Amino acid sequence: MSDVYLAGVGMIPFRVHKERILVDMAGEAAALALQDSGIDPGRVDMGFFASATTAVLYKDVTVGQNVYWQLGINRIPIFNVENACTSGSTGIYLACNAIAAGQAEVAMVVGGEKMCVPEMGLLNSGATELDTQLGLVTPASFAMRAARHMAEFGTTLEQMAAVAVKNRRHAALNPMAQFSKPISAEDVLASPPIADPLTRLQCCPIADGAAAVVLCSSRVAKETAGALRVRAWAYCTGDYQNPQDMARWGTDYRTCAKAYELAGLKPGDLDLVECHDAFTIAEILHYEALGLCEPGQGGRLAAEGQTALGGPIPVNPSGGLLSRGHPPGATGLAQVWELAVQLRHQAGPRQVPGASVGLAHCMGGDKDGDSKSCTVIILTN
Amino acid sequence: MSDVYLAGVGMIPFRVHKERILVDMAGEAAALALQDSGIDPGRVDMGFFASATTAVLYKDVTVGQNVYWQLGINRIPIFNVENACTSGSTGIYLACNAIAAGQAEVAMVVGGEKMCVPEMGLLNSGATELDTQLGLVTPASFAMRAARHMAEFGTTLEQMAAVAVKNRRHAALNPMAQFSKPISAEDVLASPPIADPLTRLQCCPIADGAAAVVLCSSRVAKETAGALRVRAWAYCTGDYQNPQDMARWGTDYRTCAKAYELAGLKPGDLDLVECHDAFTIAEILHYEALGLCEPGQGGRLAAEGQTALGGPIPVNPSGGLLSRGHPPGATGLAQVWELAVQLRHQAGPRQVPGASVGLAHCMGGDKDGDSKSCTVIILTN
Amino acid sequence: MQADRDQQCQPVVPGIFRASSGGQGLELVGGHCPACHRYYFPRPPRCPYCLGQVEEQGLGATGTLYTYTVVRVRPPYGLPSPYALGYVDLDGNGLRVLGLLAPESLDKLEIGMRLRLAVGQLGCDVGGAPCLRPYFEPAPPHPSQGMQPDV
Amino acid sequence: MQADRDQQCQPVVPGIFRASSGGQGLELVGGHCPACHRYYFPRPPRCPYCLGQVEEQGLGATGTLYTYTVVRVRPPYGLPSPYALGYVDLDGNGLRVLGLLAPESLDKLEIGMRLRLAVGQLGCDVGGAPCLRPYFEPAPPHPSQGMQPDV
Ligand SMILES: [Zn+2]
Ligand SMILES: [Zn+2]
Repeated sequence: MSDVYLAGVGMIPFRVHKERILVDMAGEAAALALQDSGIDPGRVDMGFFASATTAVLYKDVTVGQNVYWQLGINRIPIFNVENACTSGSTGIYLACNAIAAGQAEVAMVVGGEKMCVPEMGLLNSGATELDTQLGLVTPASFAMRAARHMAEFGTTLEQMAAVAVKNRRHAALNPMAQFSKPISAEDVLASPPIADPLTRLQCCPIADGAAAVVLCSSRVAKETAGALRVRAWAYCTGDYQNPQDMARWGTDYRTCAKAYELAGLKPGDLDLVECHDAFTIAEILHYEALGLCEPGQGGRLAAEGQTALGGPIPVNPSGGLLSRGHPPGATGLAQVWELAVQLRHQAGPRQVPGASVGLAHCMGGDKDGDSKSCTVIILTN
Repeated sequence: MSDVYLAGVGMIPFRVHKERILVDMAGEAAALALQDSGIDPGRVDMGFFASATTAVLYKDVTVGQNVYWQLGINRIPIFNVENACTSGSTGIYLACNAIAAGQAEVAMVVGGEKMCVPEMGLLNSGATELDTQLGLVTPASFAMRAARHMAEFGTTLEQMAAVAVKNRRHAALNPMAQFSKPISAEDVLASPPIADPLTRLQCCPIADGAAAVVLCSSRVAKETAGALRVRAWAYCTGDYQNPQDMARWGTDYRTCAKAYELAGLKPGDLDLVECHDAFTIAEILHYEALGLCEPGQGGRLAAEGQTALGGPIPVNPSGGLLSRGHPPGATGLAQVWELAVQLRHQAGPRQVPGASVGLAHCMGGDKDGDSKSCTVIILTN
Repeated sequence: MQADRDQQCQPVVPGIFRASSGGQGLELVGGHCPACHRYYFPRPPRCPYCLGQVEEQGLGATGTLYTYTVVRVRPPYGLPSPYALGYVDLDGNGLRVLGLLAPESLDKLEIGMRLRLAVGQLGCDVGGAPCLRPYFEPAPPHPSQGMQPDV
Repeated sequence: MQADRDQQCQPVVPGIFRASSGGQGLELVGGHCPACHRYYFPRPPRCPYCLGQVEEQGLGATGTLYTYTVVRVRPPYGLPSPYALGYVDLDGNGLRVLGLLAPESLDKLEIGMRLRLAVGQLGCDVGGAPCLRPYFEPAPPHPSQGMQPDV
C-alpha cells in the first residue's frame, strides 16, 4: 500500500450560475486543481466524476468523460459515481483506494451540480421509496432528529441557532462563501419555518457549483510542493436496523471511529473539522459522533463557542454548507478544498493557527431512519 | 496484487418485466449469484451497483444501498456507478481493482434496468449534447459505421445479416435468451428499417433485467468450488481525436490490445467471446478490434460461420445482446454469466467443447464519433 | 361522503394497510420472516437476514410517537400545507415506522403520545390523482402505560 | 415566407453557425486554439491540449460526405421522418463533423459527395418550439477534385 497525498484542489464559488453549464463549471474547477497541483494533465491516470442530480435533471449520462476531455484527459479509466450528498467524497474514497493500491499514480476527482432550476424540488431519498411517497423530504428527517435530541438531551433552539450564527461568522472571512452577511440567533429563529423546529437559516441552500481534487502517490508527491498526506479515508453505509436511535446516529459514530482507527488519531488530535452541516442539528449530531463532546452535549459545545474560530476545535471555518450552499457532487470536494487551504496556512483571516490535522465529514441519503452513506477523510500536512 | 477470481454469477431472464421493480429484480439476481458462489452475504466487503437509466427514468438515487440491504448487506462501502452501456462491466473493473489491492476479499457487482416504459426513448449520448440535439440516436451512429465499412471494405448486407442469424441460432439453445426463434438472412433484411442499412433484427432491443457477479481473492477462491480466474480487466475511454476513423475503431482496438497484454494471451488463445453486438455491424467491428481477423474482414468471418458454435472461435454463444436484449447496467454482467457457464462446461447444447479461456467485451457511450468507454474482461478456468 | 370518495381512491402504494369492510380491523401491513422472527415495514421482497420469503403480516394500528415534525414548506404530492410526519413505535412488534400524522392534530403533537392508525384521502399519487395514505391520529393512553411520555 | 418564419426561430444551440444578412456568408462556427493551431466544432469551453482560451472561428460551409444514414424510426425533436445524418469532412480545417442532411436529398446521398451548409427550420428544440438547425445539402463538385468519390 502506497501512502496517498493530496496534490491540488480547485473550486468555483457555489452560487446560482444561471448562464453556465455543468461541464464548463466542472472543467474550470478541474483546471484549477491541476494548476494548483502543478501536475500535467497527461499524468492523470484515473478520473472520477461525481454528481447526484445531473442524470435526474438533464437525462445526461457519462458526463465525466465530457468533463475530463475538456482538460485533454482521455483514454484513461473514468468513473461516474453517484452517492447522494456524499457523491464527491465517495469519489475521493475510490481515488485514494486506487492510489494506495498502485493502480494510479495520479487520480482526480471532479464533482458538480447545476441544480438551481425550477424542476429541482426538495431533496428526498428517491422518488420510488415509500418514505418519499409518504411525504418525507430531507429537512423533515433532520427536523425529527432535532425534536428527539431536544426531548432526550434538552438541546435548545438557541443552541441550534448558535451553529448557524457561528458558521455565518466564519463565512464572513471566506470569499468563497455564498452567504457571508452576519446573522444573529434572533435572525435564525425568526427566519421562515421549514420543518419544525428548523427554520430557513438552519437549512443549507442548494447551489450550482463544482470542485475538484488531485490525489497522488508518495512518489509523485515528492515532486509536488504543498502536497498533504491523506491519513484516512473511511466510508460506511447504513445498518438500517429497526428501531433506529435518531438522537445517536450509529452510522455516523461508526464511520468516525473507523477513520480515527485508520489514521491512528483521536478527536483531541484534530485542529479543525469541516462537517456536513446541511442542517444545524446535523452539525450538533456530528460533534457527538466525532467525539468532540459526549453524546447529547453537542448543543452546549456550539453555544459555548468551542467550535468557533479561536475555540479549541473550530468546525466549519469555511462557513460550512450553511454558508457555501450544497451541490452534492461538489460538497465533499469543497470540504477538502478548505482543509487544504487551512493546512497550507493560506486561509487568511479565517486561518486556524498552526493547523496540521484536518477532518472532512460528509453524510448522505436517507433510508429507514438511517443514512445511506457517511464518509470521513483525514488530512495532515 | 492478489489474483482475482469469479466465485459466482446470477441473472434473471431479460424480458419486459412489467410487474417487477428494479430493486426486486436486482435483489434476485444478487441472491442467485451469492447462492452460486456459496459465499455468505456477511462476507461481502464491497458492493457495486450499476445502472444507466434508473436516475433518468425514476429520479432515484443511491439505489445500490437498497439492493444490497435486501440481501442483508449493510455497513460496507457501496458504490453506484453509471457508464452508459458499460455500466455493469465498469463495476466489475472497480471490483477487480479492489480485490487485487486487498481492499476487499469478496466484492459484488449487481446491475439492472427497468427501462421498458413509455418514457424511454432511443438511447442517445446525453440530452444536452449537441450531437443529440442534431438528431443523433445510437442506431444512427452504428448505421454510419456500417455505411463506411461497406464503402471501404466491401462489407455486404448479407454479411451483416449473418451475424443476426448466427446469434439467433445460438439463442435457440439458451433458455435465458429473450428471442430464440430462428431467423433467416431474408428475415433480417426484410425486417423494418431502423437506420439504413440497419434493420430492426440487426439492432438489440432494450429489456428489463438484472444480473450479478461475486468476485473474490485467491484466499477465498480456495474454499469456493468452481471459481474462475479473472485474467484481465481492461477499461479505456475514448481518445476523441478528430477526425475519427469510423471503420477502424481506435478505442476498441486499444482496449482489446490492453486486455491481451494484461492477460499475456493472444486472440488465438480464446475459446469463446461474448461481445457487444448491440448492432450487427458492431460485432463485425469488434471481431477486427479483437484480432479475430484482419481489419475489414469481419463481415467475411461472420458469413463463413467461423464465429458460430462449431467454428474456430464462437462469438456470442449466448445469442448476444441481439437475442438477450440490452439493459445496460446488467449487460456486462450477463456476458460474464455466459462465460462462467461455458468455462464450467454447464452450457448444455450450446457448450463450446473444452472451453477454458473466455473474453467479454462491452462498449458504451457516443462522443465526437468515438466511444466513451470500452471494457474487456478475460476469464480462465 | 368521505367514505364514498375514499372508495374511488387507490392506496398510494398497494398492500401497506388493510381493513375489513366498514373500516373495522384497519391495520398496517408489513412482513414477517418465519425463520428469523423479524418484522418489517414495508414488506421487503426477501428477508435481509436469511434471504428467505417474508410473509405478509398485520402490524396493528396503535403505537407511540417517537419524534415528529410539522413541514411548512410547499408539500410534495399535494399533501396539505402544513403537514406533519413522525416516527411511530408500533405496539407488539418493536418497529419504528415513518408515518403521516393527522392533519387536524398538528397543535396536539407531543413525543410519547399514543396514536392510532387511520386511512384517508391525503394528497395525490405520482400521477397527480387523489389517493389514500395511511396516517396516525391521537388515541387514548395505552391501558398499560403511565402518564409520563416515554422520553 | 420561409425566411420570415426562420427569423422568428432560434438556433437549436446558440453560436454554432452564422450568416451575414440575407444568408450570405453562412458558415459553421466553432473554435480555434491559437496556441495549438487546432480547430474544434463545437467550440469547447477551453482547449483540451493546453487548457487555454479557444477563439471563435468560422469553419466554412463546404465539405465532403464521409458517411451517412437515413433514420427511419420515430425521429427525436420533431425532425422529419425519415431524416438523414452524416459525418462531413469540412474543407480547410480537417474536421469531421456530424450534421443533418437536407430532407430533400435523401435519395441522392453518396459517400464522397460534395456538400454545402444550409440553415432552416428543422425540428423543434427541447421545449417543443420550432427552431433552426444547420444541415448540409448537395453541392457541385469541388473544383480541385476529380470525379471519384474519396473512398
Ligand atoms: Zn429471515
Ligand atoms: Zn490549445
